[in-house]
Amino acid sequence: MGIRQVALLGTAIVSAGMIAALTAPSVAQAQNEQFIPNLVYRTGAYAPNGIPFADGVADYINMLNARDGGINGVKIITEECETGYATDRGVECYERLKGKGPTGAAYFSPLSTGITFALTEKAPGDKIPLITMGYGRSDSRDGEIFTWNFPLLGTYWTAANVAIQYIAKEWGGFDKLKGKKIALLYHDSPYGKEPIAALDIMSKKYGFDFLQIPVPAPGSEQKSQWLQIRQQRPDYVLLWGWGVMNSAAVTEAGNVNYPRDHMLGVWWSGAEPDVLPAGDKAKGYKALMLQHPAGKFAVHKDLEKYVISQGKSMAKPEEFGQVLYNRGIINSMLGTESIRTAMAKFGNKPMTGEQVRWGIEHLDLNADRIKQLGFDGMIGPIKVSCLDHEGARLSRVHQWDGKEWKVISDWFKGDDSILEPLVKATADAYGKEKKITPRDCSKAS
Amino acid sequence: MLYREAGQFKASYQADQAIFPVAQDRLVMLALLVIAFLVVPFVTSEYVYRAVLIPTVILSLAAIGLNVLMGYCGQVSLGSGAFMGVGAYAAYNLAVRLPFLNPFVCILLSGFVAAAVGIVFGIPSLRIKGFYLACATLAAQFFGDWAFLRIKWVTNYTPSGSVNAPPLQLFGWDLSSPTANYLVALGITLALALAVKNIVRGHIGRQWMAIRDMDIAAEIIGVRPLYAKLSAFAVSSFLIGVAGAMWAFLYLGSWEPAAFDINRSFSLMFMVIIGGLGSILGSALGAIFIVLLPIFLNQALPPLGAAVGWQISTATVSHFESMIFGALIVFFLVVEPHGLARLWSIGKEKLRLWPFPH
Amino acid sequence: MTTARARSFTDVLLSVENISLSFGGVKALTNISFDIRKGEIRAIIGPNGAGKSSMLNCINGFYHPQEGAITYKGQRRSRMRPHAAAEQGIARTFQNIALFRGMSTLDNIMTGRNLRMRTGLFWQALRLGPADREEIEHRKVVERIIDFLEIQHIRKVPVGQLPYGLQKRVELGRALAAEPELLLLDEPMAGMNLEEKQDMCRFVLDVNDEFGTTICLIEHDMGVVMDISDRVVVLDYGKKIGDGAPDEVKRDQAVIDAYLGVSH
Amino acid sequence: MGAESRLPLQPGEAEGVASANVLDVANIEVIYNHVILVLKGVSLSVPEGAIVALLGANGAGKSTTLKAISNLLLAERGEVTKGKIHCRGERVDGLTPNDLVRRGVIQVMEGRHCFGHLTVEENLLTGAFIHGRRRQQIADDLEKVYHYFPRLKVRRASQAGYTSGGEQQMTAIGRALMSRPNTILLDEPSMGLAPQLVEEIFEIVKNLNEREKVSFLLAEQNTNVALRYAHRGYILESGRVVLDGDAADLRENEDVKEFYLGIGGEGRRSFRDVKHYRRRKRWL
Amino acid sequence: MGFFLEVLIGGLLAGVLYSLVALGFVLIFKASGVFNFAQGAMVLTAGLALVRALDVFEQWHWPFGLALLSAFAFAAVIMAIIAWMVERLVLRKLVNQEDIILFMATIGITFFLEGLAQTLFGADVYPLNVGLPKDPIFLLESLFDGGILVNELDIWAAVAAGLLVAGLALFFQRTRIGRALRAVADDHAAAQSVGIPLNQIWFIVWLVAGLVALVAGAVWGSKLGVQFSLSLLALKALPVLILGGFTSVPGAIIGGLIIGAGEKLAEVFLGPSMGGGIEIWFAYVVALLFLLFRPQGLFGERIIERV
Repeated sequence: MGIRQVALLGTAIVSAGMIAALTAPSVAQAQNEQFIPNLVYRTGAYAPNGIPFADGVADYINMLNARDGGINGVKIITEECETGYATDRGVECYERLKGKGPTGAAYFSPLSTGITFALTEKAPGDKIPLITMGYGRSDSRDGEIFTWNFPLLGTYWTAANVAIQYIAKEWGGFDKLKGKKIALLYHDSPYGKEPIAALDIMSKKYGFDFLQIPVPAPGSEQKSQWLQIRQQRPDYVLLWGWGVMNSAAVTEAGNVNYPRDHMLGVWWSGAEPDVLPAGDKAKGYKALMLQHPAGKFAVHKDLEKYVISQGKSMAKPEEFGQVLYNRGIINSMLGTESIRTAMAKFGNKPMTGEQVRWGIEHLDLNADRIKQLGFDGMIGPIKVSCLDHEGARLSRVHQWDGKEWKVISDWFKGDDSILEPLVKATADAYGKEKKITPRDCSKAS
Repeated sequence: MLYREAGQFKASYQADQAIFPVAQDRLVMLALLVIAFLVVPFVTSEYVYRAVLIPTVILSLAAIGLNVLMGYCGQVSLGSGAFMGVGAYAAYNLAVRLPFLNPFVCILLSGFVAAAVGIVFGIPSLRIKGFYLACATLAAQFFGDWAFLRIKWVTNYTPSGSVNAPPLQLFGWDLSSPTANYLVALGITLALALAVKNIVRGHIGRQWMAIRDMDIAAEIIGVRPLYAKLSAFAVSSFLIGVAGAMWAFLYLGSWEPAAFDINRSFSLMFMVIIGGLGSILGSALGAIFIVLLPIFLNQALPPLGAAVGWQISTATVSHFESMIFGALIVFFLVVEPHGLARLWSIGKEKLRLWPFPH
Repeated sequence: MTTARARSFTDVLLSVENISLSFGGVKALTNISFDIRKGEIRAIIGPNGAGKSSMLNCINGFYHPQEGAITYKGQRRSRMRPHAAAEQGIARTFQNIALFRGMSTLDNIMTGRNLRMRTGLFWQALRLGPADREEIEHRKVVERIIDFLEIQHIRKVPVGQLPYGLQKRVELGRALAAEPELLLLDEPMAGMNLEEKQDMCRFVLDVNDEFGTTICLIEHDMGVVMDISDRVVVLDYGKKIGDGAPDEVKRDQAVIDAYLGVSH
Repeated sequence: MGAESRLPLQPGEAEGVASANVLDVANIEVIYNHVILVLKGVSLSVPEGAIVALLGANGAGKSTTLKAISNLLLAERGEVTKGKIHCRGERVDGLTPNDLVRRGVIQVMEGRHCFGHLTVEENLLTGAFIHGRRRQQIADDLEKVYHYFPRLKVRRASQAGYTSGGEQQMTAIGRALMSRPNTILLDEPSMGLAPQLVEEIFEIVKNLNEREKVSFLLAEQNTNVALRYAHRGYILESGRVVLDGDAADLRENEDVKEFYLGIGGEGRRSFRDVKHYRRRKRWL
Repeated sequence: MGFFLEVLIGGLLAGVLYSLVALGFVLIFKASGVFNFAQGAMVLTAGLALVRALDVFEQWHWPFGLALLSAFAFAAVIMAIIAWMVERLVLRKLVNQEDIILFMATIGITFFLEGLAQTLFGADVYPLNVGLPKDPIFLLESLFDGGILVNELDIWAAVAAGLLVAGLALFFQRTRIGRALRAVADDHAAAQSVGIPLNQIWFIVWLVAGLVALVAGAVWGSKLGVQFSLSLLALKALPVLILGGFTSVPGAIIGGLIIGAGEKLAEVFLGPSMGGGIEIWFAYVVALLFLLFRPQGLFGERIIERV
């Protein structure tokens, strides 16, 4: 009888504990703190990519706290929540964290296209901005419709456009695209499908054949896709993968002897975990950059001094300065600078989500400010506005030389003659479907 | 001593066949209903609604649906995630294509679409049994995953394949608040749960159970396997489909196909088995358990770790969560293979005998 | 003291003509013919592996003989599914009890009424009006059977927990609930002690007398067979070696050699 | 240690001969699923070289007693909660079935339980599992089994699942013999078998007992046959031993005659004539 | 034509790789009637143990051969410990439970192992080099334009799978333990009653399945790097399993070949017209169609049904 009684008792205790955990009043909080949630995925099929990014995000905030005591004297508190890249877990994290801290969550970075889609529906009601740096809905750069979304630094449409610009330049002009065949090997999910709309338009405009090859998640097996590529012989392969799909693609490219330097990954396919498992086969593979390269810059000195050497970082030594780690610190920097911008208007106290939203919308980092922050060489200037929630449409290309990523191109700027009508059309459609009255940006303050 | 049925006599077959023949049970049930409908809305925070109550209630319905198939009819299915997806996308398409329909009508109609699809995928069950069938239902799961992604009509040609639920209204009331979502979900779930309970204690339910317990004997006494199995698939898919539509409309709001992937199928199966095969109450208990456990571990582990001076990262928490989850499943199966529902009834049995040991 | 009553029956309910059945080359039944007359108790005996159960399986459509024909109620039967046989009024019990172990006694017997219950899913879900009335009406019938078989006390007990003898009785109840015209009993008394056998015989005889149900049973206990059956078929290795009244069969040398042995 | 354990209900046995018993079961209680009490204090003993019959109605606890001895109970969520079981003076409750087979005690389960997908010969060979790789010995044993069951030799290559009930019963007993047991616990050997086969099986049991010196504890419904072949008998009712003694005595016992053999005062009565549903008083 | 052949061969070789995972399922199902969903997680665990140990030994500057052998030994020990724990803590407590319960328990084990393996060995991608060549080779270049591409690694994997199958088939049919394993699969209680110690048998069978997982982990790890998604291989192996039959070792291989070839041909030749990405459900549909004609799989044992 024993074990069953123990089980009964255990179940009772656990259920009681669960109920208590859910209803317990939150611990009394200091009033002068700014809460920034950190949605991460350190487990599951995408963990290798999720971990360095999450470490970067956390380290920068720790560094601010250690070096400056937060932002303008307001200490930042943060909490990680594991989403496992799953939408429902992400939503639960969001619900759990959105009310924490004296003013609630400052902003969310969902770090998953799926979670972004889901939160896009919830954020306006909760008045919390979403910073979806380099991912999310491409049309959400339209601030008239998407008041709360900020796809800072670049959207997938920007990426697609820049990729084509780069290929055209390599071949010697847009007219050379005509009759060529460009394949998109993509993660079969909303994330991977995002660029298709933009590529469709460009293929019509420039006259290249556009071949779509989906890879079912998680993408560890790509034999048939690469057999197709071998058969179709596209002149360029754009890779829109995530997690294991990237390294598998690069490996398979090696297996079928597809020239690696005719492959161009999006910025989520251009980090160390994407190429290292492929070993030698990755040599020559190229990827877009979300502006920033791998490597250590001025800000890394402070990170080293205040965080790494203090043993406060979870990052492994080799991670420090890697592509995704750097992206993580940029993500935090943009968020905290937005808060600083907001404080300039609303005072040096914890900001509410609404105030942070204003801050992001008025974020303006010029070259000087970027240098001041220690990000010189990592990103270009960014200026967000009500009309343009992307802030900058810049990208470069880097190439893996077998050991590290080397920047091989100059800056490209997204071509708004292509992008803007597309954004406008889809954003308006969304607005109509959701019965959103567009803000009038000329009147927004 | 409070829980005794002595002195309660039943004078009619109706009374004998009641769902809760014991008066105390009826009282407890009534109290729970009152709490669920009248007390909870006044004391609950939005977080508890969004993270706990709404998913639990909706997934309970899905688990009941799967339980009809697995627990009552004995057909193991690993494709329930896809059927939730069918419900969700059916509701979405109805809402988009027939804009004059109220979203709630769409939710209910989506059940019928799911039922039709369920019947199609149930046809192999006439020949295939056991684990072979379980694997075969994976075909439904993967086909669903693919169809939601690839057949553009399903997502109304949205470029990314991610779709949104329409705003929820009824008679001009805005029902998008968490409280409203919760009450709607609870109402639909309870109504359908009651309907299922009625079916399983009637002759159709007995046919299912006959097929489950011994299909050959069932056929020999005149149960048509075709009708029994397919009706179970239909009812099960109906419930799962409605749950899927609610999951999409009331919980996610916006979703991509990954919301209905194989992990959803697995978690539903956990609910059913941990809760108890062939028990409506068990399905709900299972749903509560599976929804709450990760949340609980997530909140409980870091402080526990801190107490012993160990900084636990979210990764560790989530690995631990995975381990504890796995271990608990095994533990429950070892202690009581028939699930929480059986533990519950043993508890009641004990209470009835108490203070005597036998 | 007495043996079989002299009863005579004339109407043929079911006749089996030249049936042969084989599984993957192994002959289970070879060229067997016999008939079952309306109202009688017909026994099939024979050593293990003689094909007795296969015979019942053919009659109720579970196996399909490769050769020969079965005529039931004057109609020659084509290949049919077991449930179709049930719909025509053939019910049976099984050698190794085939109850629905997860269900209560009551529910098990209620499944026997299954063929007569017609309300659809919709009314079932609401359980109002027709569904409720139907349920009660059939419950009354089932309660009479429960009464008849004296199993009131185990009405709500899951059958998996019942001892063997009671399970056999419940199984009989389930078959009776279908109100069959022809009842096939596969070793209804196997594994019972004397007292239980006596009870079971009583039930069988009463069913036969009171409801006029035709019964075809397989049984090893010669005492039982000789006492209660009107006519006996003897099978051995898939062939028919004897057919007739109990007393004749008992004296048949072929039957004695193949089955009864010297002691009977 | 055996002495005090077998004190109750052993009227016919001399004290102090525990060593002559292969099995001593003392006052065991068995509970299934933590709730259902099936055995309420059963004691019995099997002397060396004897055939002991365990008789009684369905659900009286015969199978449970056997399983309690061979330790197959755990698999069915049953457990021995009280009492002791000794095998040749050694405490054996709590051992695994495997341990018991090594000590020469093996059970042939009710309903045959052959390995349906294995051939008859493979079935037999599994019985020799505990003897490892002693090829010669195993080959000899196989021949011996075929000697006792010539029918199995004919069917040696067919899948056991397709053999008849009688052949399966023989396979099951033969399989047990392959382990070279000194005691076989035989559960319902006659169940579902034709009268002729029942005799055949019991003859083989008798032969094995006489020639191979195997002791048998058999649970049986068929009181008639069982008491003809057994030396001793125990009658179980509702989880208790209600009567025990030498088989010959039991055969003559009026109650046994009346309730188990069907021979009333006036001789055998036809099943057709038992008009009333007789109810004997049952002690629960 | 050349391309068709290339796809066919590529598919067949990919199929063999699935077979490696399916084999582990077959072993455990055949020997204990347990549908072991944890096979994928075991591949992950074995692969992680192997690659992490290899890293460590290489850091100690052991010669490659020694380091590799030791790493395999280490991983084998880990698999043995897992087998022991599974037997001790799960199977032993669930003797004679219904199949579905045991199946669920293995899902529990899956979660546990995934958590444990990642806690112990990390959740990153670890490139694995066990000395298998990975270069593409081109056959019949004279015959077809561009030749037929085959990967050396796949060929080695096929060889490994072939050897494993031959060995296991012999083990099951010819040995005492093999026979006992089959007996246990048929009837736990009866096997126990004749003195087959279930506990030892289960340990052995999980250990063998663990070693098969180790081979699969080494091969797949060399191909993709050792990482979490190895655990998801289980899902690719299931159609192979239903097609080949749960109880047939050769069936796992033949099923793998059919599924591999079928899904690759479908994806390459039908996929583009259907929007692509059809191979995963196509594999299941192929398996399902076969099942409709043979409900026990191509090589599965006949289901013996009696009343």
